[in-house]
Amino acid sequence: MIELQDLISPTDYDPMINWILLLLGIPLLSFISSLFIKKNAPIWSTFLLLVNTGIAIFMAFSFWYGDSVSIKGVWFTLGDTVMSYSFYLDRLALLMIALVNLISFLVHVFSMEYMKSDRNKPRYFAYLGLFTFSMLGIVLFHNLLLMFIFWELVGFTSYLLIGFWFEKKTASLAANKAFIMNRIGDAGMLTGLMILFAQFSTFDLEAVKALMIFSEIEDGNWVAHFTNNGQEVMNSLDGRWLSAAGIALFCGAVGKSAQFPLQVWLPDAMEGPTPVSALIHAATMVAAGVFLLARVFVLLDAQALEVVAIVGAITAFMAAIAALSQFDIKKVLAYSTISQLGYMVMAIGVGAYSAGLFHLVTHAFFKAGLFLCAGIIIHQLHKLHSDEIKFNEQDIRVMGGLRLKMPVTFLCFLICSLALAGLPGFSGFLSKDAILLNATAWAEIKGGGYYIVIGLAYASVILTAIYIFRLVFLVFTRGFRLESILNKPGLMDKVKEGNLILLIPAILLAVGSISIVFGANVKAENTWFMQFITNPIYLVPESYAAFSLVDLSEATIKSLHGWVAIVSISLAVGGLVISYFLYRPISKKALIFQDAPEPRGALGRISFNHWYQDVLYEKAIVKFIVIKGKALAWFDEKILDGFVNGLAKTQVVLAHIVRWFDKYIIDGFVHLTVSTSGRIGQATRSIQSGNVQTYILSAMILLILLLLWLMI
Amino acid sequence: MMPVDHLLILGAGLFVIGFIVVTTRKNAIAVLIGIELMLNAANINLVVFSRFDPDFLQGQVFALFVITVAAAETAVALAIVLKVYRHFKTADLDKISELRG
Amino acid sequence: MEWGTTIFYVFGAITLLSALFILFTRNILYAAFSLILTFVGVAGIFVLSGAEFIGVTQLLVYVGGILVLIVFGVMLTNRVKGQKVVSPVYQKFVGSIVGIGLFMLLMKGILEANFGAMQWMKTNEQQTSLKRFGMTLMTDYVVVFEVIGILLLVALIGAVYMAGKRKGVNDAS
Amino acid sequence: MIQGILSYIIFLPLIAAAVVLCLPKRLESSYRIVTVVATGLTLLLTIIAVYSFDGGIAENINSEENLQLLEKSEWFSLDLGSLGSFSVDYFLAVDGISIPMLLLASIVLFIGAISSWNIRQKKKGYFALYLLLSGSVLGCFVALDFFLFYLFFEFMLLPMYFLIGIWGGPRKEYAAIKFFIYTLIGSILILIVMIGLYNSVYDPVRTGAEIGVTSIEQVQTMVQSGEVAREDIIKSFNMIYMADQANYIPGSLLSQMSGGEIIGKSARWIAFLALLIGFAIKLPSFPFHTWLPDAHVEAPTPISVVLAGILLKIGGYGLIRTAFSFFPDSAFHYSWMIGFFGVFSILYGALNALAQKDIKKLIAYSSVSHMGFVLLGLAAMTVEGISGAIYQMFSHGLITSMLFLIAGVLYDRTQDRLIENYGGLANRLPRFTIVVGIAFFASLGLPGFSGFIAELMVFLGAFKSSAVIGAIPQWMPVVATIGLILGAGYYLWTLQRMFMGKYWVKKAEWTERLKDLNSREYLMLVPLAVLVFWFGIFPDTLMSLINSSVEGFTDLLNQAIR
Repeated sequence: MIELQDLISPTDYDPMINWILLLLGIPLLSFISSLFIKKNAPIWSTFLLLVNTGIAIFMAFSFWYGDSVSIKGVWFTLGDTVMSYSFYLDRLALLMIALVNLISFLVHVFSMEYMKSDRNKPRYFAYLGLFTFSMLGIVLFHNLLLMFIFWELVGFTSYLLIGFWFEKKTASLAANKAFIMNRIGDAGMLTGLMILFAQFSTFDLEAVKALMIFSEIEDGNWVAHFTNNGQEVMNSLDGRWLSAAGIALFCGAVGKSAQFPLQVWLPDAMEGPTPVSALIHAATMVAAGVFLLARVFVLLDAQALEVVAIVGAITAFMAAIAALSQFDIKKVLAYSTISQLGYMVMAIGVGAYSAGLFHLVTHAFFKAGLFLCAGIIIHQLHKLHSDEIKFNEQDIRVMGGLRLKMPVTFLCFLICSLALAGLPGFSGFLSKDAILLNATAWAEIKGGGYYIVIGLAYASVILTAIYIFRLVFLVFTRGFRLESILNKPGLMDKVKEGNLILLIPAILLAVGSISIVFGANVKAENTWFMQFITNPIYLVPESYAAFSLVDLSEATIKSLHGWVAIVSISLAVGGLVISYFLYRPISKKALIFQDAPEPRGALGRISFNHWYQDVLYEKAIVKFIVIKGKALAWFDEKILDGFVNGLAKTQVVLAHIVRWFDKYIIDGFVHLTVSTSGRIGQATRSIQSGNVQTYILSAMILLILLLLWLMI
Repeated sequence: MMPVDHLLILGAGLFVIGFIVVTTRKNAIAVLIGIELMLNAANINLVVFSRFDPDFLQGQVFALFVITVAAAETAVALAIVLKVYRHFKTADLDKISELRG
Repeated sequence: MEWGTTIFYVFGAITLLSALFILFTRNILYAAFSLILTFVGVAGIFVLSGAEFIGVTQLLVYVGGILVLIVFGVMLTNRVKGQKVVSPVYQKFVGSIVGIGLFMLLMKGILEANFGAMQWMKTNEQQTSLKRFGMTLMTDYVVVFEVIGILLLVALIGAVYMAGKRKGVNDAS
Repeated sequence: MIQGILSYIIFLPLIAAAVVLCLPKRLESSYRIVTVVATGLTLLLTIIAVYSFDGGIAENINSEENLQLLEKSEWFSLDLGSLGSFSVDYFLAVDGISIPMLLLASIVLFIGAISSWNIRQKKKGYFALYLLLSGSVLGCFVALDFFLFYLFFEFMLLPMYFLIGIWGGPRKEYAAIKFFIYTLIGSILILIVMIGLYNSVYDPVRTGAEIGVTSIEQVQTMVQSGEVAREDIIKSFNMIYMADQANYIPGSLLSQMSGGEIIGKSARWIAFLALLIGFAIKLPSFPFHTWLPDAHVEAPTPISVVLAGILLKIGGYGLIRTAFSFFPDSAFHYSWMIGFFGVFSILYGALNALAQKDIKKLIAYSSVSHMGFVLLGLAAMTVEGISGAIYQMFSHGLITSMLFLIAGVLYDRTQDRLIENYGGLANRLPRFTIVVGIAFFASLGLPGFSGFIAELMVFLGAFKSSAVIGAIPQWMPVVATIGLILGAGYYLWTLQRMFMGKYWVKKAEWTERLKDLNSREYLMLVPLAVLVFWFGIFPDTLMSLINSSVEGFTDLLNQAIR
């Protein structure tokens, strides 16, 4: 029997708490101070982030080899239940704080230049600080409730940043959409929290995991067995709630990591400033879903994991298709992000815990790099704007040939693209290979229909290569199409390479996308990452775990290893080749590209409109809810309130009827009585003398008579 | 010590006298005098029984309040009488018969 | 018969006789003066019953206050000079009958109740102290005491307001 | 610690009302100062009371020993001969359930007083009625004698009726009468139950004194076994006694062991339903909510604030204090229905809010939605659920006050409340927008604000309920989470339509009048925002007061059910 209080009792003072508070406090300080100091907000908050990054990296290096640290305390008490908070620093957390801080810092630097001319700079940097704070909160806290709180805060800051240019209607709508989609996921996650709390009476993840070991499946019921303050507790729920808990927690990840069916918010979120897209919608916030899945990984049972894997694969494939035909450079990258997140989620689903996290890290670098490069292009093209020259600087139809004018950007973009496509020598290859390997092994064991899931994943590999090189070819090769669109030759000469403040972050991120950073090795499992962050032990009650990731036999993996690598490399190269033939400078498609108003053909339109998912939601769900709301408001006003008013009116009518009755029937009778009694009264009016004394006298007579009657 | 009964009879007598005065006099002030008598009669009863309640003395306290209220009542009543006199030019109650049916 | 009891009866007699005088006289002024005697008698009975404070209050308030008011009232409402201030009498017969009936009834009640025979009459009778009365008044009944004070004040102000002559009011005089 | 502090809290506003009435018209401008000072002092006293309140005491809610700041004295009693005596106590005390409500009421009344600053017509009447309302509202939360409680409860109606009916908007008469009649119907139901309870409950202490037994337990066993003569049983309005099933006279109508029947149903069920409906009207819950939008729309801003901030809470408080305490078995019997109406109110209110064009109506319907959480939490009958319900009432009181003040700020400037008539206000009123953002996000339950903690607790309690006590099924809280999504929907949509985009208002002359917040408005809104933050981040401030009482309360419920 395990004692709950032992698991959640506050720990003794640990000097580590200071580091943690510093880590959380500095971004918060950046948020608050940026709102007040205004003028020097950018440099000040960038400096703060630099300090924070330094701390994070220092911590990562100095505590890497130590044991995981866990610090617990009491937040508040609810009845006799203690709501604890806990920090937990393991290697994953250390890695994540370093990653979040580093990318956040680079984005701060980039933003200093990018947002230079915006008058709301302080607000922008404040939001970035708040975001960093919330993101670090998710990483550092090891308590589902507090993670949920920071989870929602991250969603909130994302709302603020997407809607940063709130004067643009599209931006504010996109912000709303992002928040509500996230909220849907969060509602699911809250359900997961409810289930776990009902079973374990705590949110502390370590405690939940420990208690999960001691829970059992008995007669289809999921029974949690432990002692609380010495009292034996047996919480029992229907066994299906165990899967439900896992799926509900996954719902949170679906919202935040933009998985099917809630992924529609992410492309719209590109309305926010580009550095924000790099930080939040590529590297960190959207990865939080994967991080959460990793944290609760051991609590998911087989069914839940299956759902996770399938959703991940579907998302990866759908988004990869959608990315094929976008015209907006950021949208391509957004769909690409969704697709890659799908990979990570699928990885978790198939049990490739460390491979999924590995992809999270590599993706953070190359995708942030891609976004920053796109940001440089947008920023530099924006400078062409003048009174007579107006165009959409994010539209790839106006670009082309930029390789000549922006060589450094091109190089960075290319490296990141190669990493994204998963070609050997770049980080993306390592992690993607690891995921595919695990997924294939998983399908081998499960067999049957599960090969379709793997099929989707492999299809996405080739699609990824196609869409990203489409972008490379269309943006950087051939001539500058804007010249011919606006009929202004020589415009190309005005395009300049971005300055160093813009370039350095992009370069650093590109460097981070080369596989040598993770180890001079072509095998993923030999990288330091996979060495240090290993798969955890499975905890869910035995009978519900039809299989677990430790069951993935070494032999299967070994035998598959070579094949998977060959297939994925050849798919990626194949994609590159296809893309080359379609979009190389002299290809037909590339030549007429600038005139394409919208992709032709059913497939093209499905891709362009992202499977019409948005339209479906708009037409079916949002409309339905609004109409329902209107109908209910009508019901409320006319029927319910009408009923009440009708009741009142009926009463008034009734009162009138009664009045009539009263006046003519009863009053008639009364009048008769009155006239009769009036006559009698006339006769007796002498008694009514108007003299008070007479009244007293008669009253007294009556009293005496009464007394006499009573006495006798 | 006078027996309780006798005191009560005294009170009853006083009360009845007051009552007769109230009912038979035409002059408003005479009526007032009658009322005072009745109040005094009540007070006698209160004080008498208060003898047997030494701890709380409720009777005495109540008598005190009756006296006070009587004072207030007289003041107001006389004011009314004056007003009535000015209005009807008489203080005779049988001539003031606004309430006659 | 002890002295105390004797004095008791004397006061009782004074009270009753003066009250009867009020009953039979028609002159209001005489009645008012006779009322003084009645009040004094009652005050005496109070004092002898152990309610000294009430007795004194009775003298102060009734004799000193109310009677003066009544006399003034008589003077203000009967301005005929050189004439006796007489109150006409009516309903003599009925009034007397009812009064006497009431008296008989009360007598019957008092005598039948036979207070003297009751147990608590004998055991509980004690002398009360003024101090105790004061304490009671100022602790248990203090709120009522205050309220009655306010009532008195209000009544006085009201009386002055009502009796006072105002311009524009349709007064005959 | 001041002796009789609760009496001071109640009577201070009443005395101030008398003062306002006595001040001559010449000093008209001093009325509002008197009001603000009086409510401010009340707040100060309440804070002292809260400070001296020991959250750790009340383990058992149905015992007087665990009440604090107790003031009890006999108020009046009438001997009704063979009907027994009718005695009412002046009985004030607080426990962990009423102290948050008291605090909330004081805060909101103070803010409301500040908000009344620029009332222009019939000032004397307004401020006198406002203070009268304050006194009775505060009294409602501390009175523990049912008769006294009912007195205060009814007493609120009158000032409220006039405050809406005289100082309200264009359809004020309609709204005021609707409010009045609705509440009156509820009151009548409560009154009937009150009489029934009075006839069924005895006072063990006084009965013990009558028969010469000092131990309460002994008296209770004696009464239960019928050893005590009918004439010796002294009945009581004491709510604490009513909450103990041993204090029900055997054979009386509402006794748990041997209760009577009305039209074939247990009288206790009927009585519970009557109380439930009575307080559900006040809460309000679907389908008794239709007075709320009208009353809110027509009432002047401070009155909307008080109405939504405090008066609705009396519904929830009344349910806890009376219906659930007195009839726990019936509550359990009807818990499914209560929970269903809770969930339904959550969704119904949210969907209705989505369709509103008037911002005040939107807030009113959001109140319906949020008060659904109170019902859901109560129906759960678990510690988490009931704590959540109380927390929700507290937090909703603060947040909704903020929301109505915000609506008032706009209305003050333009005399218009339609959402569609504004656009892009963030450009012109940036500070105001920040405040609106805080209020909206607090109301939609963003973590870090008090609303989140409350809703979380309700959800946890409601989900746990079926396993722990078996009151409501698990799907209810799961379905209720949709309310969170819809909440985000209507608030964000409103935010987007009114504050985002290009600056645009319907009439050009509004632009001039649309100034950012002035210092008086800051004085009202900033403290509220700070409190909402505070209680979202440090729930223990409030929970330490609530915890042990709620535990006692749930123990009571559990005992009665088993």
